[in-house]
Amino acid sequence: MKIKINLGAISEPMQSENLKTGDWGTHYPVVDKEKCTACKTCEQYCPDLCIEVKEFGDEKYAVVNYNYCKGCGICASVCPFEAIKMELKDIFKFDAC
Amino acid sequence: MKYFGSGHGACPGCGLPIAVKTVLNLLDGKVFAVNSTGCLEIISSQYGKNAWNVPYIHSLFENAAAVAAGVEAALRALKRKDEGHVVVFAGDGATADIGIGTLSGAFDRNHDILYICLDNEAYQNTGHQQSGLTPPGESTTTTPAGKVLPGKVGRKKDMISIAVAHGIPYVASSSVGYVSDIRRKVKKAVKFEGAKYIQIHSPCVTGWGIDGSIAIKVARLAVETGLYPLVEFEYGKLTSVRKIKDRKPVEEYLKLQRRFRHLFTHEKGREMIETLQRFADENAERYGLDLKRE
Amino acid sequence: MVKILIEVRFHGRGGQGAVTAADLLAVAGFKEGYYTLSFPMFGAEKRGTPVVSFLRISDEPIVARDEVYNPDYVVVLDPTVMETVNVVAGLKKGGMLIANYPKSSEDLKKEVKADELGIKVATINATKMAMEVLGRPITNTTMVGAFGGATRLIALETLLEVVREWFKGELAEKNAKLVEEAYRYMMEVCR
Amino acid sequence: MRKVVRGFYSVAYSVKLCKPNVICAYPITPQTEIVENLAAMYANGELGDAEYITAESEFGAASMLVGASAAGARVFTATCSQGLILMSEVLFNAAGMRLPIVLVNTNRALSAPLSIWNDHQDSMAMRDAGIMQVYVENNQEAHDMIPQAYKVAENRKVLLPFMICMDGYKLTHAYEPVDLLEQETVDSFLPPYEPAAYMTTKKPLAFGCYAPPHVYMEFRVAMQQAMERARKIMLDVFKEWGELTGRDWGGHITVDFPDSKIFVVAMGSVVGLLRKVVEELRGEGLSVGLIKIRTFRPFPVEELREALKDAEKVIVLDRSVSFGYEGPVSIELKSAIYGHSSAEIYSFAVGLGGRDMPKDFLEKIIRDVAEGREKPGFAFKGYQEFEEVIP
Repeated sequence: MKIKINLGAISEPMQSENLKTGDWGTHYPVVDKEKCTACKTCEQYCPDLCIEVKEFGDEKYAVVNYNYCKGCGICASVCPFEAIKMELKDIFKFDAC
Repeated sequence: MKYFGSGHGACPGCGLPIAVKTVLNLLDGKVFAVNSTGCLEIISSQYGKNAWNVPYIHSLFENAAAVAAGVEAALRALKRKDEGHVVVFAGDGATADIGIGTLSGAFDRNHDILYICLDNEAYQNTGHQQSGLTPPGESTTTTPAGKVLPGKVGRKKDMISIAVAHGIPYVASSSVGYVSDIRRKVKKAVKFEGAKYIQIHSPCVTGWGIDGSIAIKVARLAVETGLYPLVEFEYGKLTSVRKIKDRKPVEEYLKLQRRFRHLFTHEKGREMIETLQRFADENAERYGLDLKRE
Repeated sequence: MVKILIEVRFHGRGGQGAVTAADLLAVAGFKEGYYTLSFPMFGAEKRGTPVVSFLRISDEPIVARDEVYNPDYVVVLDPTVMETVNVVAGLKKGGMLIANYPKSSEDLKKEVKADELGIKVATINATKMAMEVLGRPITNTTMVGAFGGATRLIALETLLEVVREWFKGELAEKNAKLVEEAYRYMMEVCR
Repeated sequence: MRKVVRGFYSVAYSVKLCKPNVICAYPITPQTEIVENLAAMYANGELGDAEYITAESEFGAASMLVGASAAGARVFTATCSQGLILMSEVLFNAAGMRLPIVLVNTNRALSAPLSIWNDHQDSMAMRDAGIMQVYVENNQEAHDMIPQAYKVAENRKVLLPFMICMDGYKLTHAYEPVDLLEQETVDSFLPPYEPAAYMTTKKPLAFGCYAPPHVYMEFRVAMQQAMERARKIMLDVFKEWGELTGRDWGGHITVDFPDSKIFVVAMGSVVGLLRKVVEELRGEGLSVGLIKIRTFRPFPVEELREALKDAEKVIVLDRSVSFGYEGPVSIELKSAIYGHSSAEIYSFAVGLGGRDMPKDFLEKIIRDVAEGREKPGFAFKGYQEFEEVIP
């Protein structure tokens, strides 16, 4: 079957979003809605553009897109209100023998 | 609107996408991005996996400034200047070493471009080799700490002064540790017609040997110790400095990073730490970094 | 059809206009209906070094771009060049040496052994003329005029037209004066 | 309008008529006056809205053209020798990015020893870059090639850089009559540049992406296919030019006296004199013809096979050497006619670093081959016997 290639390897925009990098890390961030003040600090520092403050009716808090989160922990580290905790993914949990 | 996509290939905790998205967002995507070969290029511009949502070009390692000059000239000739700003994203090696010729040319001709040097202090893309912007005392694969040598000897090239010496309208240093500082400086820079240079300190988790979770902390410590002063020049005149309250000893910054770890055990390590402290002190003196109590 | 191919070699020093002299004649020859080609053989040296340039004039398109080894005419713009360069090398029997030379033709004839070689010699004190008119020892236009007067290949009017196109304002008139004086002088001498 | 002009001007004037948007250049002998002429036109406001940029190096000049071309501009530069070699990294890149950059190379020898004089070593070194190369014989052909180069390079079936090679000094510094084109003629032949894809915020594409092994090769095959398509497109453009201007410079090669037993093969400014020499030798009864290679890339494989199928002896005059083998034109000619001709090949490297090639020198080469005084194979011609000593 023929594949299509673009002239001179020119690429369309935003194709990277087809790549789900959410499975890269060992940890994942969990936002405490109660503590979150929607200050957007995490949003500004996230290197993977995958945490965003969203509105839910009267509520506003940071939401993580786990499709892309690589679990670097920057959001948790910069949160001025300690509203984000990094947790180990279940798959890495095992009972010590 | 997102101008830089998720799913790019940067290491978890990489500083580069933070700087890039901050710049692109601030300029509302009205950007012609010119990128030199390096980490950023590799993580964002694989064929078919492009992370950019602005017109983007990568040509070679050492010619981003010239390519940007060409883009800018074309926009001028074609009366399309209002489409956006020409912004270079180049690494420290591409800027201070191999590409300094084309950089100097573009500054000399004062092309209307914003040149952003993403300074992670070594050739990190190829596995942490020293560049002109690698600080002394850093162990890289081409300046390894050995029985005799304590990592890189010499200095970190003063690109800020080199840029200022070209007489371009705007020169600044900033840091991924302070995205609001990046925003403020980019906003100011693009108001100037002509060449602008912003050097942004950007942590590299693998090269520096740090965990992503402390990347921002480490970046801020570089500023808080005086090793990476955040300054601003307009038409060659120092116009602003980020003051430091209770400047921290450089050891606090160094001890967190694998690249400097040997300094605490090496025979010449102490001497090197003192040298780095002296550089920080000199920076403080030169730019008046210390916030004096009334 | 009579085929004409006239080949000329110019000797001068960098800065005196040996290249321009050949170029002026290429333009003038073209204006008179010939095909022409002029080109220099540069050294990499700067002002003052001996310089050679070439001119071909023909009634058919010129394809030869090699140097001129057997010229019909040799034009010398600077008398001192003759001390180090054998300017008459390869000059055809019956050909002519047209030289900027402060002494008489007879003196130069002896010097270059003109009779042995079977060549003609015509001299003109171009440096003196150029100094008087231009105040500088740039002899190209004087020698262009001298070439025209000595060979009658190109009409004086054509040369004047070319010089007036090439130079501007006062300089054009001064050079035109030199061309005319040299042309008329040579017409007398070479009668 | 026919005028006596210097070679430089014939190029610069033609470039102007093609209305480039961006010109970037760095001066180098013997290219300098081309860009000086363009700079003067720019200073006098004769280049319309075009930008003329003085680069910090040839490397910078070529890099700026990459940026400008990707942003949608028609671009031009000129260089030679060390300058071309300094550009080479960028030019390989530009070809891969499929940017229709047009440049003029005023062929000059390469250092060391330093030489400012003419041979073809510089452009031959760019053989594998993916750049079309045409060698011109005189300044009229150089003048005429500029619009044709743009038309071929910008054809959407091609989109590759185009390099016009003209001999330094021999052509650049020559003052000769050239029929200067009229603006209307060029306008009727060369449409305004409409880039196939270009950098714009309206459609944010990424240029110069890298390709991992699973897809890299396809882009390189595509370049070869573009070169193959260029063969035909060039012939169409050459023909159209001939019909428009009355000056038909031929196809990829030109053949004088196709029924000859012996052929001389050459490129560039020596061709004119060779033609005269061949004509004269034929007058003496020698069965000798002349092949001028115009297009070196894409290489005229089929044309040479056809022209040389019945030839007995072929003399290839190369103006450069692939050290350790022989002249590159000869190497390529041999590979092209392999299995299609049983001719003996006489491969001679001549005229290096501006060594003059007078008429009797060329005559002697042909006579010596015709009369059996030469052996097939490679040799340098026109140098002095020497002994190399260590000082």
